[in-house]
Amino acid sequence: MLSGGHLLSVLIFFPAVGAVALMMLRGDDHKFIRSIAMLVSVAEFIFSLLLLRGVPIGAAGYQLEEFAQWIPVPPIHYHLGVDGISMFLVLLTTFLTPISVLASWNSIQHRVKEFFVMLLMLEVGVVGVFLSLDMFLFFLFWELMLIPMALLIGIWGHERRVYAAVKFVLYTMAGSILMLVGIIWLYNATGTFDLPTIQQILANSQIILEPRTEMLLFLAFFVAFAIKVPLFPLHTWLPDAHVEAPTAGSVMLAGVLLKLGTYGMMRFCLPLFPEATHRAARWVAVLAIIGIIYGALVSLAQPNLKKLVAYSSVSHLGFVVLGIFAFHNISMQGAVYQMLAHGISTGALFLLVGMLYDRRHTFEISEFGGLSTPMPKLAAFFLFVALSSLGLPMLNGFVGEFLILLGTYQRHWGWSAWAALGVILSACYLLWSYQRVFFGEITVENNKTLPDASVREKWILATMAVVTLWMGIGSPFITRRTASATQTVMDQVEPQRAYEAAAPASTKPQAKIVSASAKPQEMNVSISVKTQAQSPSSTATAAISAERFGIR
Amino acid sequence: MTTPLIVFFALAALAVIGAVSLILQKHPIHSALSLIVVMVALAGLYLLMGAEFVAAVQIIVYGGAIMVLFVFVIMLLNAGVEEHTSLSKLAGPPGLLLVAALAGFVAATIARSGASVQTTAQTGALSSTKGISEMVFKDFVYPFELTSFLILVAILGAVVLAQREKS
Amino acid sequence: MVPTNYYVILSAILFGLGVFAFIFKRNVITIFMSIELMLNAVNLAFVAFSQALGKLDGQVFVLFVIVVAAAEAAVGLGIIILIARNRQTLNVERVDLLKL
Amino acid sequence: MFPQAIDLQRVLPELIWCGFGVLVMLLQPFVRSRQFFTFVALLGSLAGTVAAFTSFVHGGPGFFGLVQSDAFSFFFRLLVGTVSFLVVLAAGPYLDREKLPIAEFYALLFFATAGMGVLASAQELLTGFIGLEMSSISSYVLAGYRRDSLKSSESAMKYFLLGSFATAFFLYGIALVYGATGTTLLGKMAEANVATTGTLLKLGLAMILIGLGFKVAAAPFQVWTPDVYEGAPTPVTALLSAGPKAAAFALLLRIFATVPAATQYWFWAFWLLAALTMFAGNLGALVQTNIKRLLAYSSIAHAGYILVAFAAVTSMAQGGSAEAAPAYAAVLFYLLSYALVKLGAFTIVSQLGGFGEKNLSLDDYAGLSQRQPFVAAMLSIYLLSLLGLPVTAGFFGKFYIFKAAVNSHLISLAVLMAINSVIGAYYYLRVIVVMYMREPSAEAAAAGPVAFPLAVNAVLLVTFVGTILFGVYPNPVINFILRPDLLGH
Amino acid sequence: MPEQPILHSLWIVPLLPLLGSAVNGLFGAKWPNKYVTATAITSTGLSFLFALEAVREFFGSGQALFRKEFFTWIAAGNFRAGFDLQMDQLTVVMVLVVTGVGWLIHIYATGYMAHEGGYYRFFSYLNLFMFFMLILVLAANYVLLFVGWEGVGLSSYLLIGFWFLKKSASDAGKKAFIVNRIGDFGFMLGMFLLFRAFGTLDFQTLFTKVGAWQPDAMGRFGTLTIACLLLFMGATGKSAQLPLYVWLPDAMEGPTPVSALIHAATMVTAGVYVVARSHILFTYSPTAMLVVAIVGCTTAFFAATIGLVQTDIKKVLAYSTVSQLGYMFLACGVGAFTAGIFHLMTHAFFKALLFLAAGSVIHAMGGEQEMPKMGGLGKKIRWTSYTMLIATLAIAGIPPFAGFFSKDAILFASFQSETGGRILHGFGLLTALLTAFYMFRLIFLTFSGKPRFDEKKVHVHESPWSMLGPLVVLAILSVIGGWFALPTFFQGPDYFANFLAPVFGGAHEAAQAATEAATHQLELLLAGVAFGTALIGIAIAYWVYLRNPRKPDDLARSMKPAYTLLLNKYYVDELYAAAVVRPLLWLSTNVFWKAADVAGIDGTVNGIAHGAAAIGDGVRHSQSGNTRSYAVWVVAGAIVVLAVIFFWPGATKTIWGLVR
Repeated sequence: MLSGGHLLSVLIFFPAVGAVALMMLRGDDHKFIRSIAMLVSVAEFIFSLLLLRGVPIGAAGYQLEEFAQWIPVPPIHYHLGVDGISMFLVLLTTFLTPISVLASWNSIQHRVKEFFVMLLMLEVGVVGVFLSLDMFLFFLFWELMLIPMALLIGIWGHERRVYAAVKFVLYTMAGSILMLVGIIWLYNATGTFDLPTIQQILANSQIILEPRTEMLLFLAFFVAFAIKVPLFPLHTWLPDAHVEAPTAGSVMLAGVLLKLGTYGMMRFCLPLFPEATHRAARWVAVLAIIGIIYGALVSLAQPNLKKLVAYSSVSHLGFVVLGIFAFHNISMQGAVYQMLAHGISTGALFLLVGMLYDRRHTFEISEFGGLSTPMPKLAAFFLFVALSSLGLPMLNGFVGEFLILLGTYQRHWGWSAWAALGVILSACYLLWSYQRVFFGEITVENNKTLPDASVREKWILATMAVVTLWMGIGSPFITRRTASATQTVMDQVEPQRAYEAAAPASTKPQAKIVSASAKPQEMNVSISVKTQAQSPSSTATAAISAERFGIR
Repeated sequence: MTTPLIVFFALAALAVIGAVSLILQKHPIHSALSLIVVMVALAGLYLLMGAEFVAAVQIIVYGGAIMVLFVFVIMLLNAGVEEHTSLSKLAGPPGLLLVAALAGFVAATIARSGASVQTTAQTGALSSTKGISEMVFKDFVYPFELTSFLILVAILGAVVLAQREKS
Repeated sequence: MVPTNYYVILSAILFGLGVFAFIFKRNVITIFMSIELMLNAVNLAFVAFSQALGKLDGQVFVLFVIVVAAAEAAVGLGIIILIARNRQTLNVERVDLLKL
Repeated sequence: MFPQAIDLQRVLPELIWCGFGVLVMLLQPFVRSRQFFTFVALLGSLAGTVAAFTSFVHGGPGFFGLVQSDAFSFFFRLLVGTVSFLVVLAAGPYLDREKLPIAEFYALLFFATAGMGVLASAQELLTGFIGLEMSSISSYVLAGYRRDSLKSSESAMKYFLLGSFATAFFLYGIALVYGATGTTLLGKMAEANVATTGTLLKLGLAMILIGLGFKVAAAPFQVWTPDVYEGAPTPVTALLSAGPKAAAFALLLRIFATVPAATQYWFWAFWLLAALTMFAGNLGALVQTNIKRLLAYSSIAHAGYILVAFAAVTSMAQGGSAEAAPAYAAVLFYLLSYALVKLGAFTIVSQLGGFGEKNLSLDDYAGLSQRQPFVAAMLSIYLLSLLGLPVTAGFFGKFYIFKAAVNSHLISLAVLMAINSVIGAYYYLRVIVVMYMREPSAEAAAAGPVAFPLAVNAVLLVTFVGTILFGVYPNPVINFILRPDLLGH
Repeated sequence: MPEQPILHSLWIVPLLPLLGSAVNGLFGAKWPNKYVTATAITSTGLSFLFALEAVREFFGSGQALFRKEFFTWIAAGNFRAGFDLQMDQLTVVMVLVVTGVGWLIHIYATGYMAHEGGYYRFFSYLNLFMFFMLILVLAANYVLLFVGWEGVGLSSYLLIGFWFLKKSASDAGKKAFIVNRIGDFGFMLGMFLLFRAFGTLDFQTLFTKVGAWQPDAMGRFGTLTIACLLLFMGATGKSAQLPLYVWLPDAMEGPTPVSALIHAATMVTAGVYVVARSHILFTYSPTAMLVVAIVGCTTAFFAATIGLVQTDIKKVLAYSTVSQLGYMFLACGVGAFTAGIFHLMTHAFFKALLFLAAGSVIHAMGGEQEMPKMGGLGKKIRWTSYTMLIATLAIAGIPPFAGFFSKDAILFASFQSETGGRILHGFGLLTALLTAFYMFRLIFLTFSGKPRFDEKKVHVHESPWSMLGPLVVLAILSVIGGWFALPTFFQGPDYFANFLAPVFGGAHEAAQAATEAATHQLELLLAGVAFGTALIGIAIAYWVYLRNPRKPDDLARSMKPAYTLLLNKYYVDELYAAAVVRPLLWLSTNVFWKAADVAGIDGTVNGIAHGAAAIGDGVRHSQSGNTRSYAVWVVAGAIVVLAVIFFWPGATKTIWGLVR
């Protein structure tokens, strides 16, 4: 029943092997340790490229599955699999890890060995999360990645690192433990931890969760993910964690860990609890929009460059969540794309901020100013990345945002309109901070003699820039591969258009729009037809949800 | 009011008085003596219930050995009148309240559940020491043997704790 | 004939008094005595029940309890001596090095 | 001829342990070599543990049903046997360092172990009581083993006074139950007619619960735990936190596994005790600065988690013991993982404590990861296991308990437990933070690393391997404790 | 090899400047200026030539619309945005203007920027702008157009802030980008709405689909109206119309060639282009049309008034640009897209010329931009002054200069339009008057009269030929640029209109019909009126600034409030700052960040933590260390257990058992 060797296992455990190897090494030969770490992470990246071949375009369902009995009672399996979405997230991870290794080449000077061990262990955890199809396994990796991250922040971080690290762990645990309860509850309902099986069972309505239970389960999962994302009211761990973390930590945190939340929503919340998701959608969307605008405004106010970037990710991830909960396959695609794009551009931003820190040992914007005179190259890269992050067309940020807003607009023009404000604001805070950091006369004396980007840094930034540009122009390469996966999610969450009934009362002009145009209805029809075709089982659920919405 | 009842009440009163005086006495010795009084009273009650052997053991082991041990220790440490500190806030009125509640509750519950235990007792044949010995050495031989080890532990413990340090 | 209940209630009272004594005496030795008092109450209950049930095992239990009491006494007094030696006091309230 | 060989065989471990206890006592005047005694002690505890197998193979009731040698008792005998074995290993160096007599220690340890064994196998209340007393009295003495240390003696006194106080309750409970049912055999009690003797039985069971609740340090009976754990010699603390607690839980479990009345009456009590205990333990630990005390509080908290599983058992056992099997499994597995971890942690603490157990405050652990990376890593692993993070036994332990709780629809309790594990995370992390994220104090750095003798390392190795192994592959244990004839019927 | 090689690889036209930009950006830093110059000039020049060739081939092919999809750029669900380029008559005009004028300005800049630092940077940016602008005009769908749209915004940001050491410069750049973003916000929503309604954003398919709809009635806000208005919002941002015009005057912080290229000739006309491009949508929504017309008209007048009193030579030109753009929108608004584009083209010529000439003046004055400090330059820098005079005549609408024809076409069309035509026309005329006035004010202040500067300090000198050459070329264009429409005055055809007919088909027909309807006399009359007003304006300027130079100050004094109001540009910037910028900052800092985030949410979280710690301390203090207290605890526990076992719900029976 299973195809394609053990590539996924290799991907998960190869870094672990590397970490163990590192542990064996003597602690004092930093250069050697670094190069080994680099070697391992690059090799990992190359392995992960094999995924591209392993996941054929347009193939629905999970590829390269691995399935093995692990624990008899309760039946827990070692079940791995990859689809379009997770594949690219894995690629993102494996791409950012060597970058972070390179980024911490000189900035990490004490306890080097431990540092890289932690970095690799983090990679293990993250990749594991993306690849595991057994809920228990998923949770295991989910928790596993916590400690390396916490240590990365707590040991190699800045002044208030301990506070930040502990805060990070506690926040995440608070969510994840509840998720554990949810997982077990779901197990009691379905008698298995195997994600695809559970999806089958729920989709075929062999088991029908009554609305209240479903909502509670949904929340159990959602809160955990929302904390990771982080969604608006649950985001306060993020600024601290980011500001205190070392550059590599921030890169991994912003680049990958935040995506775990949105990934989880796509993978669990939507497919497993469609009705609950629908009922929650409008509130989630509101939170997401608040997050977008609020995050942007707060970063507008930040005197601390790194905090600014941190808050900006609150804003950007808000887009992703919105895209997911708009239930439109375009916005869903956009969400996936935005995850990747944000991973790259915000990662790059943190790298640059880190480089500035290496030179001046401060994040205070007021400490900088006029930096493009001493370091034009760095300034150029920074501008480039900032532009990609504020969604300039032909750079990666645009595609995701555009698709999200476009898709969302098709369902809820209001949401989209509000969210689009974030596009303006992102320009405001990024350009303003850029001006304060790089433009004008040099105000602080010891900024005059700062060295421009070193060769190593240039390489890092160049790679990032190339990827940014490529993602901005060649997006179909990715979207073609994620299409079927997102479509599957759509079908699972949206067996029929019951949502129209539950949609928020549309304001006047929208009513007009709908009336004026015959098109959207046609689209809906086509989609729902496709649904019928793809998952015959869905009709049953459709009926159920229909009468459930009738009840509501 | 039958004779046994009178005897019972007398002994019960004695026991309770003894217990109360154990509490009221300031000097440990006096407390010890009042405890002995309680034990003797209880021995009497055992007799009343026709459990001679237990009564005898009660007098010999308890009243004899154990209490002597107590008195001996008191003498050894020549403990004086106990100083009446009350550093514990809890062990003041609240403690009193709680204890009263507990004792009252237990007693009341038992009193209520009186019906459950049948009140008629077959004296005589039952109270044969032989029977007891049979039980001890047959049915309950395992715990009995264990108690021997328990005594060992006690001895060992006493030695370990009380022996004077060489160093 | 005396109802078993009377005995049991008496035992309950004695037990209560024992608890009371445990809490309200300060002298370690006396406190220990109150434990003995409680054990006696238990014994009374055992005997009463055994007599009521017409079974002997209750009385056997009493023997065990007495043995245990003896053992405890030995160890307990040992500990008390230790305390007295280390602290020059028999007042439990003065023995509160370990707290919070 | 009575008792038959089979009876003896079914209590063989206890006999061996007691025998070795006597042996050690007898040899004490003649042999000076401390290593010798350590060797004998190891041999003894090992022998007893091995004997557990034989008595399991020839399982069944013994001594007219006073004892029951079944998978359950086997599991606990194995557990306490291993615990005592490890404690012997850990205590050897400790006793040498503190210049304490060694033979008596081992003898007492043996008797304590035997007592626990009895508890694990007792099928009759009074036998259980005797076992309890054996373990308790020996542990009173062990707690005060550092005679001239004020703390040690004080902890002995408190433990003794309060312990025997609770024992009296337990005993009174037995008496009442006996009065209500006319028997102390758990098996027979099952037949007793609850309807007629309801109140009395209920009172008796309540008293028993109080007595045992004290032994397992369930709030609000937990008050003694921190003081005793802190005062007692650290290896003894390890023993206390691992052994007697497990044994007491064993008796508790057996009682209401076999006595329907208990199952019926105890549920809400367990619910409440669980909640109280979790919070008391975790909140108390939040503010501790003495590592021993911190671990003591944490062990209270873990008792709370286990009680959650008990509540689950009770609410499930309504539907027959088969239903409750997973919950039993949860309790057993948790006790196992917990015992391993606590042993390891306390061993490290005792070793780092230094002569007279001076270095027990968190500050003494500052920057441990740099002075002694491996020790720090070990300790972190144990703490993470207590915290319940993956690839440690603690994770599965917690997972099974959650599962049990959710299975029996105790969602509220599960959520409380979740909250508590987050609180717990805080102070466990605090220790890790201190070890990894703070620089060592000057004198600590000057003092250099503390030597870890072979024996101690052995303990660490065993506990570590156990923790990780059961954290990755708990199957053997789970399969074993999920067997239908766990309680021998 | 297809028969139209260049047309079929149209991408080369935009790509060349991009290459130039990339090359200069990456390697220019180390190169001497002449290499940089070479790259820049050749890349843009070649692209101009290729554009010409492409146009030739396009006409050769004789098809109405050439369209080619090169690669898919974004694809998701049923949405596709491709890198698709198209060419039709409208495109032809734009492409030629952009590349042609752009090229000239490049040449000019080589002289103007010769002594500036960051020479390579400048040309890299300038080429980048060319790239994006060409994308904008060649794009075959809204999304790709949006790429150019945002791209030109970016390059204008870069170029305005070219002298980033000056805070004012970088501020202006930031302002330009952000204000444009506000417009883009609307533009994006417009796209979304169009996609929602039509399921595509390709011009071709979309416009054909629109055909199937019936137009929104006047005053009805249907899909098309809203879509048009949203698109127009984008246009206002990009083309500096009310209320989003504020960035353009500040944009004069940039080097003058930039002002000429971006903020006069090309980028700012993008808005007009978009409206013209989507004219089908607009014609389907009279409401939107009216809005466009009104906004355009108002802006034209409004900006002109401000232009009256500005003293900075470039500021004057800036406001005149805003005003002229207003004309173009007015034209579109009244359905005369042809006229709009016509004016766009002529304006590109003369406004570029004006800026370049102004640049040359500034160059001559050694960086001085304040007109009060100039005067009497006419004799010293003849070429500059004459070319500038031509441009001024053109903008003032003096026949036969280019501006006259285009402006006249607009005024005529507005007069014709049935919705409020008279009013629009009236304002148009008034604006024409003002334009003529302030432009000649500029001329007089700058070139005639006595020098008002220290001749010893400032050595006025004519600019090099690299700068004058473009001036001359543009001057010629500004003269002849409007002659396409010359025949109309002799009942001849309007060549320009006919040329654009394939694009503006419907709209053009309407215009034609109007023309037929209107008597030829009327047209001549209106032309005459326009000419007259222009002359009046010039006359006033002459009278005020040459005859009696005291006059301006007297006027200023006599109507102080109005004067100050105009001088401070109606305080619009201050208004925005007070109403939007500062409140927003204050809100984000004090409310969202400090209050909500730090104090509110984080405070709550930490509060919980502290609460837990406090309780923990309580628990700790229950450990009094006193055995007696412990005993009490045990007793309390006993009572709890008993209570629970006996009195918990479910065990109530026993309570009654007790009390009974």
